Amino acid sequence: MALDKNGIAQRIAQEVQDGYYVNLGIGIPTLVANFVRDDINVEFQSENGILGMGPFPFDGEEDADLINAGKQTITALPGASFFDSAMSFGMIRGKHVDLTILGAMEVAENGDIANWKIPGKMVKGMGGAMDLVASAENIIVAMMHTNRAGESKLLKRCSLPLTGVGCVTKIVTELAVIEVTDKGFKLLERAPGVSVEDIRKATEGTLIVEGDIPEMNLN
Amino acid sequence: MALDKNGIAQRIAQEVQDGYYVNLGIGIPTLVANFVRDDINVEFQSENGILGMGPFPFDGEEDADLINAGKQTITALPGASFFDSAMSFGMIRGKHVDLTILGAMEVAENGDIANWKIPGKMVKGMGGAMDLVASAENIIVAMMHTNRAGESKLLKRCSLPLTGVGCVTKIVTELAVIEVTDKGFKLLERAPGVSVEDIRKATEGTLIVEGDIPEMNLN
Amino acid sequence: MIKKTVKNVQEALDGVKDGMTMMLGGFGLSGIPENSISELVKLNLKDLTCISNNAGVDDFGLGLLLHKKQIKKMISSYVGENAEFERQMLSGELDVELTPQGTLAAKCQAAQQGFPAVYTPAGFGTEVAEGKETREFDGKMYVLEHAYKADFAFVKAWKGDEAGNLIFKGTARNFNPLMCGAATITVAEVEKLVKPGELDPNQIHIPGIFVQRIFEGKNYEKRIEQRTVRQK
Amino acid sequence: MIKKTVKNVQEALDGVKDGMTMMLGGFGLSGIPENSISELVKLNLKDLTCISNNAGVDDFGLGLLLHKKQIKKMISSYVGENAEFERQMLSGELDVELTPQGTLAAKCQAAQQGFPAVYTPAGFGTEVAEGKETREFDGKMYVLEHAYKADFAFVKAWKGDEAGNLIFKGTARNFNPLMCGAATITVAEVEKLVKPGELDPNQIHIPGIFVQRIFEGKNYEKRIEQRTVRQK
Repeated sequence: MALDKNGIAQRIAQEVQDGYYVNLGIGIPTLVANFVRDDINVEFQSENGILGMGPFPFDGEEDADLINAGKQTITALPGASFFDSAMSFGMIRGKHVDLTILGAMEVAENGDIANWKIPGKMVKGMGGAMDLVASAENIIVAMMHTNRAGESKLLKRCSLPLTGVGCVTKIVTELAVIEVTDKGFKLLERAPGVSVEDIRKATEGTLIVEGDIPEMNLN
Repeated sequence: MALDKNGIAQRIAQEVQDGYYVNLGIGIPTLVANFVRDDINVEFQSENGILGMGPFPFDGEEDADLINAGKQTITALPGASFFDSAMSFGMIRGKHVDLTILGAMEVAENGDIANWKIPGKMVKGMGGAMDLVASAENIIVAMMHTNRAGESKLLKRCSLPLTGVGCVTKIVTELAVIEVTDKGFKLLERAPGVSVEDIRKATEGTLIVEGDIPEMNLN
Repeated sequence: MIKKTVKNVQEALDGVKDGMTMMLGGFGLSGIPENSISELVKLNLKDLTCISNNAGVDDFGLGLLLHKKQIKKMISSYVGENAEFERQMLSGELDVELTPQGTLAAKCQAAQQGFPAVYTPAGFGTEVAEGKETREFDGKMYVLEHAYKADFAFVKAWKGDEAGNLIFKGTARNFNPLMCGAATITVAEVEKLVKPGELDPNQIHIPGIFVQRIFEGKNYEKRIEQRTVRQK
Repeated sequence: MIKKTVKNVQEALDGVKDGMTMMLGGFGLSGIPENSISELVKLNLKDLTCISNNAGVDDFGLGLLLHKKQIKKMISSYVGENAEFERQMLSGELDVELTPQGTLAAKCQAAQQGFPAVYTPAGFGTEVAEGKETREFDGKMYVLEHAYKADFAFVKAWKGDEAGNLIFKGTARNFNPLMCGAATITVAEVEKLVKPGELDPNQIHIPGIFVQRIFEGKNYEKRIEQRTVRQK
């Protein structure tokens, strides 16, 4: 059975290791924070200027001066710090952030990613995504395997304007965990009850399947 | 009569205008602060990280964490701020400092300055001087007209390794106030009792004398 | 101490003209110079180029200027919250230059600090790098991005003193400090204006040398864009 | 919260080796990492390259390392307070690279923030620019200066917390914040180490992400180089 958004977030949370500084994008990535093991120490960075981001505030305690990159009201944990946008992207560009998790419209088998523009239709802007993908060395994409029209988002080559080139290291979808390798999309894990064939059908790019592909362990 | 160091500082203080941020170098420039009119508002920047530098502390109130670029203990005035060295040179490079006053070993008639090195003999380093002279648009040199051997320090061309090229705008010595122009050293004022001929003799570079040269007014 | 106080927002905006380039601080609606924006709307300036990370929402922030079609060109990283913006952009009424957020920050700070340009990896291989110089350092590709130039910068701080020193609050800091001194004239509006000496010199985010005019703003709405809470 | 505390200076310096490149904060003797320097002396490391604005005085700060000839190469902007330094340099025992102070700051900060190089006007037309790339922007000439690389950075802060967040004091701040994160391992020694939450997140000069190890230093001498006073 394919995962829901929370399932994708839950699986990605397993990639978060003790001592990691993590930047979470808008959408599914934001949910990852809810599933990180509580026996490890992790700090979340939001590129608008906070390290040590905490959960949403209690009702009535929202502060217009304390938001995340998705413009949501948040809180700061003990040990947090605030800083300006130059310092924030200094952290990112300087490779001090260990893991970046973001959404995508398309990912290509060479690691290219497109997630900011549909020419003539949708132009919201890249925000901090281009900085993140150009600098980070550990980039996980959280997305659905196919778009609303049922077309694969894991492509031989991106059709939309790129956000970054050859940068994605891993993809987690409702169907699979996939590593981006020199030879293409390498299938690492299947969602519970999802077959390799299901994944192959939903993947336009080269899918590398070696040996038995285990099911994700979401416990 | 030629000026002493305090006299040079006193004359330079007349160049300081209301609303100026001023960077003072080590030596005679430091003395300038003592002579600035008290009916104008000026802030002194020291490139090690303070804006709004005040006088030396009272005996017993020295703080090792509060020094100027000459490593002297200082105080901070109300409205002062502390910052790191990148921000400090950001102010300088970004032309936010209105006036830079520094010493020199040699100045050339094209505005070149040398003040950091005597090959094989003395190598203390340039400190912040190269940044200051490369960025500032209003640079006054405070120095003696001749060196200890009696040789002119106002030259056709600098003989020592340069600190900066074509940057000095004005020179105040114990003998004269001189403007650096496209055509050479233009004599603006004489020290009290000093003749144009005295100044000419002490100046190796082209000295431009147009009309009557007034005496400095040090009252 | 060099005094930077002006009486009010009218005096603070003295000299603004049609066709000027303006930098405006803020991320989303957090930390935006509300008073200055209101005055720009009132003055009905036209043909502005605005450098700001976002473009407000339809009825607040820069959205107010967009609504009155005062903006000719917008330089931003993300404009997704503003339907009128999207309409004007897709119809070609509005010229838009989308810039990666970190690049936007770096270009403002470069202007503040006298760096002519910076090399950043952001946007390499994408349409953002088209027509720009690129270069390899240590096996990685970078794009050369030039410092911004602006006539006015409008920033909002939490506290400020008469010397122009600024302290920002929380994530309302964002682009505000980087725009100070990046324009010919920097106008800072603050929630609380205090006397010199009342701010700890060790805690000042932006020294007054980067600010030309400062005033205490009025009637801050500080609108929250996405109110997200949890239950007790 | 990611904990950065180490027990003591010995643990903080774990992994230092002969021949390494070290950044050391401080301006003159103000804000120097006294504990780390003492330990480097004790460990008797050799052939070090040290990046530091100054080289201490004969019997304090980096002068202690120079005295024991532990330094092979020194990268500084001003070394005038140190007679032994001048002797070693003029005799050729010590390799010296003199760098303008603002350039030194920019090269450290570039390393911290992932900029490969910066264009600065400092040193153009002087021997500092010899062999370096120069370039004109808007009619002014600039020198391309590459970011520094270092194995360890040793910095000294006033207060720090277990998350590695740092607050500096007065002009002891200087190069310290810029070196954090500019080396593979950044070691911060602080006068006062506190629990997370005790520092105001709005007043932190350097977020802990730039610091790998932090400890509370001991026996700070905080020597004053030029004691200048006025009488009451």
